[in-house]
Amino acid sequence: MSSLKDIGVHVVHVGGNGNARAVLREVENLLQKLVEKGEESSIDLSGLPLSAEDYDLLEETLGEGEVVAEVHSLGPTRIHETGVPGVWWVTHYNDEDEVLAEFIEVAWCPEILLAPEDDVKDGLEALRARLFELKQESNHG
Amino acid sequence: MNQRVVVDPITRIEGHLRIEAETEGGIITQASSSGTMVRGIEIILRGRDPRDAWAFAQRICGVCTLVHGIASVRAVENALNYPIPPNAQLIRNLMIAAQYVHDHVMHFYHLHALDWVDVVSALKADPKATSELAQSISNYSKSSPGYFADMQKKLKDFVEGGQLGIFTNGYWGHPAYKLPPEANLMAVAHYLEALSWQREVAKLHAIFGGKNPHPNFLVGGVPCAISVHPDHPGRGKGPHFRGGAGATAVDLTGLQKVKDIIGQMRDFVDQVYVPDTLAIASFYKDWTQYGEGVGNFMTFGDFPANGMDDPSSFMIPSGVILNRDLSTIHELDMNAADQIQEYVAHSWYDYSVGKEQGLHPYDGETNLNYTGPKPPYEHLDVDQSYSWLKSPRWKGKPMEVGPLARVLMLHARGHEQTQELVGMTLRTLDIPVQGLFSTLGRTAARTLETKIIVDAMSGWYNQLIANIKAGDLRTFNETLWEPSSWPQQAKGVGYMEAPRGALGHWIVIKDGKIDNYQAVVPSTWNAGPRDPQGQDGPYEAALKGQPLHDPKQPIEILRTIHSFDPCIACAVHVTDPEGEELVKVKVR
Amino acid sequence: MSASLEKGLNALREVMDAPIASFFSSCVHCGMCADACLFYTETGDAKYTPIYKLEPLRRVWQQEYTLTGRLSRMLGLSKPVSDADLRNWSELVYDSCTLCGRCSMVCPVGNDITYMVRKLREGMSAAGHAPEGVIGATKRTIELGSPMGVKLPALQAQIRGQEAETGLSIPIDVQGADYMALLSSMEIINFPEYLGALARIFHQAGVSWTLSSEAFEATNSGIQIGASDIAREIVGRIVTAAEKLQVKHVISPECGHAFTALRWEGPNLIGRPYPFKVVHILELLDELRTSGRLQTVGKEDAPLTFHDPCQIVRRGGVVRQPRALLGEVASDFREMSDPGVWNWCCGGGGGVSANERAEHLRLTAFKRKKSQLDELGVHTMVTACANCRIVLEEGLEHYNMNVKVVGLTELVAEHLVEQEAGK
Amino acid sequence: MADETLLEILKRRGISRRGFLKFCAATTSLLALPPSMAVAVADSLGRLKRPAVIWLSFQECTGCTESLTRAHSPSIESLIFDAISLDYHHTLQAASGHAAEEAREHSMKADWGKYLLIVDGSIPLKDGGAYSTIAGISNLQMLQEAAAGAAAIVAIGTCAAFGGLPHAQPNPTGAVAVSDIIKDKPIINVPGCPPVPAVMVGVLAHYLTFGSLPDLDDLGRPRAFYGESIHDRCYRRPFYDQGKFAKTFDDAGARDGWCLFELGCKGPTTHNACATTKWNGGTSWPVQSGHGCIGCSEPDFWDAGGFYKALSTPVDSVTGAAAAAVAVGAAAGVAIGIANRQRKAQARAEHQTVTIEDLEK
Amino acid sequence: MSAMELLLWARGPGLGIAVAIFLFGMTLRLFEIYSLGRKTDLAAPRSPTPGSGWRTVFSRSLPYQGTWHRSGLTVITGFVFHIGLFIVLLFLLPHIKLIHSLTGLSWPALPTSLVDLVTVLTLIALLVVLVHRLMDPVKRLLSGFGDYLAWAVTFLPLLTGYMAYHHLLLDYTLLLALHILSAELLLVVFPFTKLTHTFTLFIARWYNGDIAARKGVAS
Repeated sequence: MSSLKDIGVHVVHVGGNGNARAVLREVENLLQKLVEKGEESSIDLSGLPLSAEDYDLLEETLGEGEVVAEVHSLGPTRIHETGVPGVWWVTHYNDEDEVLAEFIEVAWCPEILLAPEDDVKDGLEALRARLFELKQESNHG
Repeated sequence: MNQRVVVDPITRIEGHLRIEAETEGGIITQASSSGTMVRGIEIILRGRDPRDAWAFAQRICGVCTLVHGIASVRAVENALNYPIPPNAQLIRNLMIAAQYVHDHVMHFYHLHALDWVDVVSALKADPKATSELAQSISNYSKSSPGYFADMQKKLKDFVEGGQLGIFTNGYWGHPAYKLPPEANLMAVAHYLEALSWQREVAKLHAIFGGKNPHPNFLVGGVPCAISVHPDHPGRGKGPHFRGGAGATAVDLTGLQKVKDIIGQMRDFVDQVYVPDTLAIASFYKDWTQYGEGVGNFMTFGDFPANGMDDPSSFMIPSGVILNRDLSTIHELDMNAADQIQEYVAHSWYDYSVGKEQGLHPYDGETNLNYTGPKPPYEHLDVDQSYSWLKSPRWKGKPMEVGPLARVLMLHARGHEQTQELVGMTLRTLDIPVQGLFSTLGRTAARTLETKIIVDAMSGWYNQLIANIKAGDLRTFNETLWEPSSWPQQAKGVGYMEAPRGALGHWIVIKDGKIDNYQAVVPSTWNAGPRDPQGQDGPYEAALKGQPLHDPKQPIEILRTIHSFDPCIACAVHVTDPEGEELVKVKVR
Repeated sequence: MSASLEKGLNALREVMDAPIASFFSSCVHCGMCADACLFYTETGDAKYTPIYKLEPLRRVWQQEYTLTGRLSRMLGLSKPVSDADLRNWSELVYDSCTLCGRCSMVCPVGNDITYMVRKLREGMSAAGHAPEGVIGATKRTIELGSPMGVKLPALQAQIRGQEAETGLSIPIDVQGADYMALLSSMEIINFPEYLGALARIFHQAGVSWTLSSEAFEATNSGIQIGASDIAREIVGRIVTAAEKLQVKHVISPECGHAFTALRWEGPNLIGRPYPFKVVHILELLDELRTSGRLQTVGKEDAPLTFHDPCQIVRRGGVVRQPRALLGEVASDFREMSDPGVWNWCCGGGGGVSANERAEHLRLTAFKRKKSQLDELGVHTMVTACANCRIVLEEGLEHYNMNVKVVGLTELVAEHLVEQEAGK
Repeated sequence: MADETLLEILKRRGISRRGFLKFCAATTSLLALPPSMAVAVADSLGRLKRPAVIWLSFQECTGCTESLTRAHSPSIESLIFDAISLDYHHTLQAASGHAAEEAREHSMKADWGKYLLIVDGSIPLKDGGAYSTIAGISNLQMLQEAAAGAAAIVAIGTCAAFGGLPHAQPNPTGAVAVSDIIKDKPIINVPGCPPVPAVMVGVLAHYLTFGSLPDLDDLGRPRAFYGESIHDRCYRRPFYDQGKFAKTFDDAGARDGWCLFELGCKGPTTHNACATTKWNGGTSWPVQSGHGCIGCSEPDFWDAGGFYKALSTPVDSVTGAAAAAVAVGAAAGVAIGIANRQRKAQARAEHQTVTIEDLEK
Repeated sequence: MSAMELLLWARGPGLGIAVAIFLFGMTLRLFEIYSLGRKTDLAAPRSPTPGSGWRTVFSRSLPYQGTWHRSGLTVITGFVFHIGLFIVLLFLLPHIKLIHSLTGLSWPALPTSLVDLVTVLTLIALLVVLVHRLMDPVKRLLSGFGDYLAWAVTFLPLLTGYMAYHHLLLDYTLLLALHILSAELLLVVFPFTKLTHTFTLFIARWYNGDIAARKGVAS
């Protein structure tokens, strides 16, 4: 209903509750830890009562970075680097595009982007098998 | 051969119900229905703030989670002459309607369907043929062979897992199951679809009532202030403000979500629920012969367009139909002392005026007096008191309430869409109009009224939006909120059409506190025990004359009982007239 | 219980009233009254805290006039006031309190502590715990007519002296005069020039006045000791004399507590309003000044200051007048710190000056006045109370201070126009 | 197949370890554990077996079951359900009567000592338990039998956890909580009327994930979900701090989302996760929809003095007591006043004129 | 007894008992005071008088300049804790709601964070007051059990209220219950200690002002 947008009723803006600042300070600490000790860490945003204004402030302050990625497994996971390199915004969705969990990850690279070692090993096996098949095919050919 | 059958517990209902039935030659000759759980909520309500009553009453049932809340606030409003703003009425209508749609669909798929659908048989279905079947009855998008193949694989994985969970010990393979494997597979798929669909549509209650089950209500309106903010549309960010960016849940995002949910409801009803009902019913036309009940039907009416004081504005009208006679509608007076009365001749209660006399709910009493056998027990003495339910009667007559009563009333009062839908159904299934007075007719009526109600929702929604656009944000009337503004004594009745039937709450308020509170719920009308005259309640009457193929697998009893959509705790015994127990179905 | 104790306690029961009950109900023990009391500020001894001086009275109130107090006394939880208690409190009630009223001004909850000390003295005196010196003065007043034992012949001698000095006749026992003047013994004995000053001023202003041979003494030791029965007798003498002479006004001399006794307590003591008005001499002088009947010439050039007598200023309401009069006769008037109603007492009011055992304490308390004067650095101090004047002079002498004390009335008289002309 | 672990189930369904990692991250978030616990969760979930679950319904309204079916985060929920075997559940199971009871008994026997027992509803003890029976068996007896073989018990909903509505004054049926009866088994209380679906799922997930009880508060509630009050996590809390309160349910304050304290919100004394997890897939929660918290996860919240009375206001009117007190005080005051006046009058009567002699004692 | 039960008792019977004892006591005290009566003053008042007792009722709220100098600590801490108590008691929303439900009167609340700050200042002031009472010879001489009791029952509601708001040490529900109970203790003790000054000081000031005003002095 496009007419919803035309509703001519004005209601005063609801204020944020200031949790964004606390999160930003925590991000600063974590980033310092990453720089100094190489320790990676993350903040679970769902445990905090963040208002829309808090989200605005978080996003405005952190800004947009250069990297955007999407992982497809059990529903999409969308990742973008914020304007602060090393600070990643990771949102897990389910198949119905509802947010499952949301994290700010402070890391060189978000963990979910790294290929798990076992998967890589499995992949290596699979690739070798494929190459073997190709070789067989070409031998037969 | 006479047999006494005990089925305990009856599952896939709300609560705990017990029925006693006698069979002769595979036919039920007498049945007794017993509620075996009581909490005494009416007793607990005494002396409390009437404004709090809705929350207590609402906990009578968590399935039809809204109805007692609505009936309760209406009772208080009726007693105090407390008008509510138009927006509140529209929001309540939307919430009640959403409850209907949600409840009826869940009842059909999750509580009732397993009486008709053989889950194990679905494993044998051909996904391609299932797809063809599905596409022949509906244009629902999820109908590809691949979709059904996936569903079948899921089911197969589950069964092969060795742990059947909730499907353990089902009556799979019983000859009463008549659907072909493809229809079974389609139904099982829709069983799962409905499970995730209902999650979505329950959100309508969450937006207006804060949560579901047990959304919040308010005497004098609705609690959800409308926070519409044109400059600040919701963005659906983060796990918290997914509902919108407004200050309350009823903001632009929330209202848009309501609209989407109404669409989702309508699509599912039109494309899945109605076609499935007709498709399944076409295999069970023999069930138009059983389960008729008492032949008297009653509605209280609901969905006001003009406030509860103007019954002529109700979408569902009120009235009483006696002996299947649709040509004469008897008017109903909720306040008349001689019309609605509750009897306790066979209930575990005492009346100060003696057990034989009926009491109008205003004068109603709740004095628990258990006289049944000490648990653990094998059976109840059905000649004495045998239930925690009372026996409500209208002018001394038992009444069936619920979807069938409503559809008949709408039909009798000349509601065009109803007449059209009933006609279409009878034609499609090729059954006579008498077929409505049956187990299958009751189940079909439920589907038809869901269609009627879901179609009406957009109207209320549009009106709500129009009001908001016109600047009317009122959702609550403050004038009579403070008990100091109330008369010293007041009484009122709050009634509604719950999905399961006519529901009334009678309240007597004295000095700002509840002096008496009586709820006469649909399942009491339908599942109540015999009255002092020995007249059966609707469940009892409906089971009479019905076949019972195998007393150990009483699927026929479940079909009829489930067609009423019971909302109590129940159990079933079948005894022979001599009281000799021939078959003990429940062995301990 | 001794008869005297019972008499004392009975007197306390008698004086108890709603103000006292409200005062004790309100006290929060904040101790701020201590800082207002020169006996505490100059000694630093906490027992001189004004509200503490009232303990016996408070206990009688609590034990006899409150439900909880009655109960706790019945249950033996509180002990009644004993003779020893009263004896112990005698020093606090008489020696270290001049009834100056300063504590009543600072109490944040508004307790009129002075009012209560005055009431407590009723019981103390009835129980026989008044100090000897004050008892003596009272005795002399009753028996001889004046606390210092001054009799009519002494007054007559002074009248003759002043008549010779001023060349004016001093009327005595003039029936129907407008004003009947009173004197205090101290004025008669130590400052007879006051009488001369009156004669000169009234002569110039044309005031019809007289003295009474039957009641010339204004001081009232009954008030100081706190015995209303005695105070009534003393006041009664003046009232009788004034009524006999049918005067319209009675002039209270500069003496402070005399003014309080006559002006504020008198009618309550005799139980009826007066048929005449009581005015303080300064009030009268100021009235003459404003009506132009008092003409002065020349001003004192030396810097001078004014010591506010408590009973005249803070407890008497004569605040504005002395300053107005000083403005006429002094060119360099300097206010002391805490002037007017906030003044510090000389240390000898309320019978303390007559109380020999309090002499040391009084002189210690005088350090307050000393520091005020040191701070100001003037060598002339005007005042308007004979008792203050004596106490101040003793104090100044004790501390070897070069400050001269002058009576305001005499100072005014010295600058009368007529006198200048006469010379 | 029953011994299959979750990781194996996932792999069989073609889900990568990345997916598993994501699942663990979401689970960690759901369990309200710090993100660093994800590794531990992954480790545990990787070894997870499917335990049997028996769900008993006593004096209840089925709201708890309904709530569970509303559990969102569906991929997690469906996996959890794939990961347990719900062998007995009145409202959902296909079989009735004898067949149903047989399923329960079979499951109990097969998994004796290992199954998880879930209970919703209170248990009436009065009159031999006649106020609620299933198959003629009292709830008490059925609970005791089922509890004997359970590894742990989850009391779902305030009725099972604390007695709930049936327990409310005057408690006509003598209803009690599970923990009032069962003393020798670990019990996790998951109160709420009904509990938040995500909390139910989260508690189950925790138990299934770690095979142990989560950290519980003194009321047996998992701290992860009940550790903080509604008030402390409420998005309207800043308005409380700013002193901005809705005065009625639809004034400007109510529309602006101001604090509902004045309208009786019990958020400050209620411990639950509504404010963070919200309801129905994060759609809303009571306070967001304008109604104050009624405190439904706290013991005896039904008797906590009325849903619309601000927490700081009296439960009962004190007007009567106040008027009586003033009257009695006045009467006592008049009495003591008369006594005082008499004492004073007597003192006056006994007055002996003080003479000079008296002064000298 | 659980914390919630304690809270309910405090909000229910406890409050009723406390309010009843308070009102009984205060009514009694006022009757006790006024029934003692006062003699009519026969001395002609100085005319015009500088105001009446009413003037003093208000003027005594501010100390004379000299008092500032001499009793500065007492004055400042006194002001801080009295104004603080006044603000906390009358301008915290939950308190306003309580007063509203008891009397029907209502007014706007102050921001909770401000009240919180005021509470801290008040607590500090009260602690200073206590230390001063223990150290200062005058106050120590004047102080008895009643003084320390009055201090404690004043301090406790503030402390428990502060702890409840900040969730210190104990569970909020329990703290809230303790807070209400401590306030009820205050009400119970009130009429029988010097706390009565809250009301009687108006009477006392009026009498003081009246006595002085008749003599022409603004006291």
